[in-house]
Amino acid sequence: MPHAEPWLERAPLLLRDAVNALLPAPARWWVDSFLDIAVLLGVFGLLFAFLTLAERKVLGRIQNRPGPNRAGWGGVLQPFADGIKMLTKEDIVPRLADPILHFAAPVALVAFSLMSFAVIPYGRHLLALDMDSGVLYFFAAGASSELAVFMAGWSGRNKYSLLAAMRALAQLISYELPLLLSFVPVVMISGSLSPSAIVTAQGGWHLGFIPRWNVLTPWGFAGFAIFMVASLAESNRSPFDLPEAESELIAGHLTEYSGFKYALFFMAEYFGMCALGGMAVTLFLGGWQAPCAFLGFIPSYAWFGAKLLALLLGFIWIRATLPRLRIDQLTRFAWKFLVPLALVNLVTVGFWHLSASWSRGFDPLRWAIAIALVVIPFVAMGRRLSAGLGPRTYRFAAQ
Amino acid sequence: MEITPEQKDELRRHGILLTSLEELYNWGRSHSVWPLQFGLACCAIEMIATSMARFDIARFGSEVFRPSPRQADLLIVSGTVTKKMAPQVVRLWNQMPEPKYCIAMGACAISGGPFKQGYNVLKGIDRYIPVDVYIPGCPPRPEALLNGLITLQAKISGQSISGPDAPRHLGSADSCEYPVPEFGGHDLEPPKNPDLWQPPAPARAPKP
Amino acid sequence: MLGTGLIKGLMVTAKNLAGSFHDPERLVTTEYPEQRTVLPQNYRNFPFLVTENAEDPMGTLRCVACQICEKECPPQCIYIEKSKDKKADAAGKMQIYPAVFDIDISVCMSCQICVEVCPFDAIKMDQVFEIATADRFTGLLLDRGQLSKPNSYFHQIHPTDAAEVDGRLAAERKAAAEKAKAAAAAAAAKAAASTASAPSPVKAPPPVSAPPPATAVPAIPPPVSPPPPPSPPPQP
Amino acid sequence: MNAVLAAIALLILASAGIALTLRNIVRSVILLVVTWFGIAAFYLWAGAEFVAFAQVLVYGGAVSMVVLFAVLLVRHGKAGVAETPAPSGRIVSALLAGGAIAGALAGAVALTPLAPAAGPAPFAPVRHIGVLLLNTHAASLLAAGAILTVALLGGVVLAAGGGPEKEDGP
Amino acid sequence: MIEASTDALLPSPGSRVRPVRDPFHGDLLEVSMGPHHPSTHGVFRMVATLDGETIVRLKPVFGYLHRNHEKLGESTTYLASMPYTDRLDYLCSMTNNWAYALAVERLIGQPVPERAEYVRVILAELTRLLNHTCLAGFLLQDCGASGTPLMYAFREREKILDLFESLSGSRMMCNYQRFGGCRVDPGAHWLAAASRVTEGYGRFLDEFEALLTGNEIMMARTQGVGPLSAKLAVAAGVTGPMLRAAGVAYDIRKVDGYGIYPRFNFRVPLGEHGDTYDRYMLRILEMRESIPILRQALAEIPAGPIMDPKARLRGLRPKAGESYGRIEGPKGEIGFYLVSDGTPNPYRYRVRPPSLINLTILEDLCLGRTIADAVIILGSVDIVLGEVDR
Amino acid sequence: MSTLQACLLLSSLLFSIGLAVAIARSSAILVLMGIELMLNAASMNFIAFWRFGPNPEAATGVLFALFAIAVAAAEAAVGLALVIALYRHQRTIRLQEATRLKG
Amino acid sequence: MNPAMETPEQIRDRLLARFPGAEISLVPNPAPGAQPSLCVGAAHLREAAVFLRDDDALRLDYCSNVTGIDWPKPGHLEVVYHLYSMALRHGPLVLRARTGNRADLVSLPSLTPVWRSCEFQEREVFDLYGVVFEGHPDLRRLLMWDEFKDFPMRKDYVEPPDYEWEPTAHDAVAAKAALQHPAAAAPSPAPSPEKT
Repeated sequence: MPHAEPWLERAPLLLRDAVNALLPAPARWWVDSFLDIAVLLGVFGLLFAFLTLAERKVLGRIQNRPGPNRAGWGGVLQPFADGIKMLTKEDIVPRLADPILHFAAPVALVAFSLMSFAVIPYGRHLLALDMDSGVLYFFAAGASSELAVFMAGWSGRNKYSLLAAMRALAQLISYELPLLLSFVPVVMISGSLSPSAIVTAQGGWHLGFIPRWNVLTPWGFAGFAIFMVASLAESNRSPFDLPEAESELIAGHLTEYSGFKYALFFMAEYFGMCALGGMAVTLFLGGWQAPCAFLGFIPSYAWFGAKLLALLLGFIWIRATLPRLRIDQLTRFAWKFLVPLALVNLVTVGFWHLSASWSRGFDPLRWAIAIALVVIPFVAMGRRLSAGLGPRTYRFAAQ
Repeated sequence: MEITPEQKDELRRHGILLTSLEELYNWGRSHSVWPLQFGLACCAIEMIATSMARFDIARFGSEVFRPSPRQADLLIVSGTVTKKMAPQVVRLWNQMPEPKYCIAMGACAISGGPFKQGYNVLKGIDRYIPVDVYIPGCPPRPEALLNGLITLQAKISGQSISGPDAPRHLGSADSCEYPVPEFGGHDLEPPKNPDLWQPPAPARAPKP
Repeated sequence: MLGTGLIKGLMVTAKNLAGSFHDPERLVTTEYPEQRTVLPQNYRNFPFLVTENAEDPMGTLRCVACQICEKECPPQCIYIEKSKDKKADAAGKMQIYPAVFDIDISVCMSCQICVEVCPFDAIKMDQVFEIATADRFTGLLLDRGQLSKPNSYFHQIHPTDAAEVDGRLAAERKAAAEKAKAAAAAAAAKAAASTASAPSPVKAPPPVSAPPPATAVPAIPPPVSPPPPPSPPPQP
Repeated sequence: MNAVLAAIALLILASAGIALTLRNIVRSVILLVVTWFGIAAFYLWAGAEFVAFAQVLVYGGAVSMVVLFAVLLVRHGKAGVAETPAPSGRIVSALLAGGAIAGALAGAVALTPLAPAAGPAPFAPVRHIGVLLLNTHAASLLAAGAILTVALLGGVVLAAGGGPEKEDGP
Repeated sequence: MIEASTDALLPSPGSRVRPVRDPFHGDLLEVSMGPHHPSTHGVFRMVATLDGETIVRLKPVFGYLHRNHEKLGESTTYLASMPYTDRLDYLCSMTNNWAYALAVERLIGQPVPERAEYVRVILAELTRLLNHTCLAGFLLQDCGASGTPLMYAFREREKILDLFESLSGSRMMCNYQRFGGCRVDPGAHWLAAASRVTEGYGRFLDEFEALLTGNEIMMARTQGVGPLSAKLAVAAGVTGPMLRAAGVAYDIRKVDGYGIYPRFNFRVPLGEHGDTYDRYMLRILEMRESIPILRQALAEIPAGPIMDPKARLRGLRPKAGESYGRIEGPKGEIGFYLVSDGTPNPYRYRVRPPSLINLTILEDLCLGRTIADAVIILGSVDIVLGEVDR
Repeated sequence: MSTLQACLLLSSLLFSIGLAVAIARSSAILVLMGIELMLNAASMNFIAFWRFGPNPEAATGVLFALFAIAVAAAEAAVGLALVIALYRHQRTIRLQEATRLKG
Repeated sequence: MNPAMETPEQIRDRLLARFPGAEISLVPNPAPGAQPSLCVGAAHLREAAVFLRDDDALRLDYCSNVTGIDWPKPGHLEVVYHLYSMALRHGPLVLRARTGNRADLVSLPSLTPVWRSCEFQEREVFDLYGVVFEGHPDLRRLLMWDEFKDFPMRKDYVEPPDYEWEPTAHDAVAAKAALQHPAAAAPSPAPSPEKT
């Protein structure tokens, strides 16, 4: 199994160490951490900038138009134009608003969403913080972000914002549970809460060519699907963008935000999306592992990046297509569909774990049972969820 | 601190910094004009058409139609402003953060247009808020709106940070809020904002 | 099964995304300032006044200031004042002409009713639309000088209409000329009857496209009519 | 090490103390969330990673949301946002009681001779905790699970049933 | 005194709409949606009283686009009102023109040549396609589908607008029909282009339906939302696709048979539940029915004059009298009521606005639903403010 | 003062603040929050004793803290449900006014 | 095409038979092809409307159009209803009602309880003409703002003077504008040639 050249694999680290070597020893720990943070911020800041552009361009292409193409070469400078404008825009704090919370909300949101970047393994050797319970840390950081959304909605003293705050709370309470339940199978199989261990556990290939990624097992696929749906809801993306539902609540919790604070929210949304995408890659898509053995010469962080970008493209694609749910449908979907499905998935993974010794000769049976355990509840519950809905036939007047 | 144009030329000659800062600022503003998602009448449909695939205002970076005035840069007054609606339009304008621009799109927004004889029609939105670009037509073609946007971009790019041709928002601080007219028994009160709009005298007297 | 509808929809958008790179049906954008939509012949946006002759736009307006369009204009955006004197039109006939002809295009709704009611084919619909301006008071009130455009321009934007109009006008003029000729001939015959030896006094009608002499441009009476403003017409 | 503890202590006590005095309930609750984060920081400082993250998840993610939801649901008149102040007698008695307890506890802590066993951080990886939970303390875990389930069911019954309005979702 | 009027058909007792108070006071939240709101389709305002997100009262407020159309119509000539009718329902200027032309033609007894009747049918059906397409796009936009359906709808709309533009000279404000015919003759080229658009429309509808009609979210959002009973629909004077979605077979093209509609074979689709999904699907089905009408009209259109030679443009002075002309517009019955006193201007010029009257039942449909439902119910009513407020 | 004592001091102060909140505030929600704070102070003690106490290997303190968090969450859920139910029936969340047990 | 509806004369006769003493008259309509309309007195308007709606031969269940007309000459306001039947697919029958005068006797019974579709249209007539509909559940101004005092569709309505600047002012408009600019009212012998 070919590996990328060690120096290529470690290239970012080597660069950091080279910088570090110039400095006196006592400063090194600080500079180390500082550089990690700076690089993360830089990379994801740029990713955010170009992600907004990519979203606008892809959305445009899906809608038969080219999208921004005038600022800079083919539009690449569009995010910077937006940035300059946002930075220089007047910052309005409504007279009735709660000024402290109004200010604290975007700051807290960005801080929380940045915190989650610390524990994602970006490459074989690239991990800012190797934590024993890193996954837990990740979700702890993510859970706090809805608090910021609430603060934003409440502080504006705007009725639409208030409704958005209520929606944000209801949405969070509903989707936190499936999100947490969806990754428990991964923890059960890999026996660790450490992201790097989870990635390592997904190394290798079945039959020499099918990667041992979690998503390629029945329970993993179900878990991945639940995780993606729940993370769409967690990052307030369409079709779960109810807190800022444009056609209903103007701009929801953002209604009273202008200028740079609004840009911070925007940034946090994309950071949250990137973080959840990165965690999905780590938990289900084999992290930085290459999909095929012969492609191993490409450095691991490139694989991570490619998978992340693919997921983000998926987010954009879904946003361009789907309409939005209603708040009661959203909570019902979470409680009556996703949570039971995630619980059933726990049973599936238990079975998978116990039947690990069947692999001699009974492998197809094991797969069949696991698939049935996933598909049958899905179909049954899906039918219950969509009871009474369906295409209709129409009659025509006699004359 | 006031800088005269001569001083500014001097500065320009000496330091590139101010010029390039100014250029950067203007470039950023002019390439990221986000309109308010606000339609009034017929012209609004052409405004929507402008943002659609055929004309694609996104190419100018302006497809981000924000529903909340707090995040918008450009108020496109697209259609007839009735007297019942005028206070809302002024309120929306007041809610937008500086720097902000206003395009009066179509005959009705400029002057009341074909409906100017109506008792409930405001004869031009510039009676209450300052208008940067007027686009005549009823309704203007989507290309005409794009042309108006280009005109606006050119106007922004020509502004300098200081001096007499500085944009409105860098000037006096009190120019941001405009008084909102109130509903009276027969008309809006006041029927115009005299600080903002002083029409020229009528072109000609009635024939005896 | 739950989700099939979603997937079907996602397939449609994916098809459009992929198609936008190779299928012109799926990337329909006209990139406006560089590419332009070909305007159909019938397209109308704001009226203009037809002059017969490009060299002397003011001298050969077809308009005779009959004020029908002013009366019929639904939003009342046309203002005309008749001249006090007469001058020769393109056909050489002495006509009243508009001393003032203003159109407020900040009011005009391009409904084309002025064109339909004009008995002289003097006002036609233009096709300009790039007239965004920052100044309402000076930029959007077009006067006689800004409104008048030569017949060749009319031919350029509405070839079919212009040809028809020219044909009709030529026929009318021919008829008028023949009538005049006949009248002249009758007069001549009468004259000849009285003085048989006199030579034929029939004068040829002035050529259609001949510009009237420069002196024919009347001095505009100062109190009612302003001189053409220095600003150029807002033609792109 | 102790500077960090002091900072954490300051954060916890200050936010809790200010939350005590604010009349605006929403602000109070948000400050209490800050207190909970401070407590999580304390756990982290003490080396109990797992407990710290559990604290953030449960308090920052769930309890605070439920509390704020409740605040918004019951905002009635001024009760929701600005609370009517309690009679001063109660405030005095509350401060007296709090102060007395604080004094008594502090005295007890100060006077009790405690072995200063500040060795290296004890080893408690997640796996270890999991094993303990499922072996030694399996019964307690079950009991806790049962309590949680019953509490949630009870909560749903209490909140959804009997009232004049129906709720969206559970 | 009033017998046989069931209470269900009556409006809820109204009171003055309260001025907006502190939103944090009281149990009920009063939200004023509009006149500037992304999904009120213009400057429409709904004052909704919410309990949580549930609507307990909803009063529409009109007049933000009241541009005195009727007063202007009474102060100008009959001809000069024609371009103003374009601006009534500014998505459907051709049908507005037709309804007005019909009313004036009835007032003066003006015949219309055969070819013009065919052209009118072609244009009316194209307008129906255009309007329903836009409506479907806007409705899905209101459901939260970030722009894509609307973009596709407008992509097709542009094709029809191109037809209108090359025929009448303007994309939206066609001002094309005259009393006694139409203004310009569409040449063979135009008819061929119209055929091409017609033939392509079926494909577009298939794509559009694949995009969202069968979508589970879309169905969950619209099915069972805002059902309208046939009884209430008739009592409230609801017309157009909304009425037929409630199951009442009443299509003025069939009932009045104005123009040359009796010559065409087309079916009138009927809904069963009267809910938002039915209203959406009815429009899709009507578009599918419009295509054969167009095909037939484009194939059968005879040669001949486009204007009645005796028709007058200027100086129309109808004798004293009155007439009411109505047609089946895309939004419902659009009618013009004219009273003449023998002068060049109409004495009374009245537009019967289908959008306004269809809004009568808005509160009934929205009560007890959430604010998100109200948005799509409003979207499915299909209003254009130019015509609601006039 | 040893670290352990400092930690215990901190938790006892927090406990008394929680107590004061529970007594002084009249809003039922804040009273609940005060109780939560007291519970938190207790779990801080568990952690402090586990970390700096004489017998760290057992990790019992950690487990106790975890259980305490779980129980506190349950308590919050039930308590807030009670508050909402109370509000539904009596339109108040002021504990002084909630004097009837029957709705 | 009204396949089987009785003529207005027949309807009038039946109405008179049903409500003896009601003031019901036929208003002729000289326009080609248009039928006369029924003018019903205010006292019996609502009973007549219910009769028209519920009578088995008429079943005029659909009130399409409601509008007002101002007649300063005879001195009354008129409300016109266009009635159709969706059940029997015939119509229209034009129903009119007149107020006593234009100043104080301006009330008529509301037909909203009979046809719900009158709700907004009667509000509009109230707003623009000032006809007060008694029994209307929610009689407020529909199009103008609540503080508005005039009835703008009446023939004698005077518009507020807000023509300050009209570049193509015609005499009527210029006279209005002159009110705003007294300086321009008395034209100087040589007015400024500037148009702007």
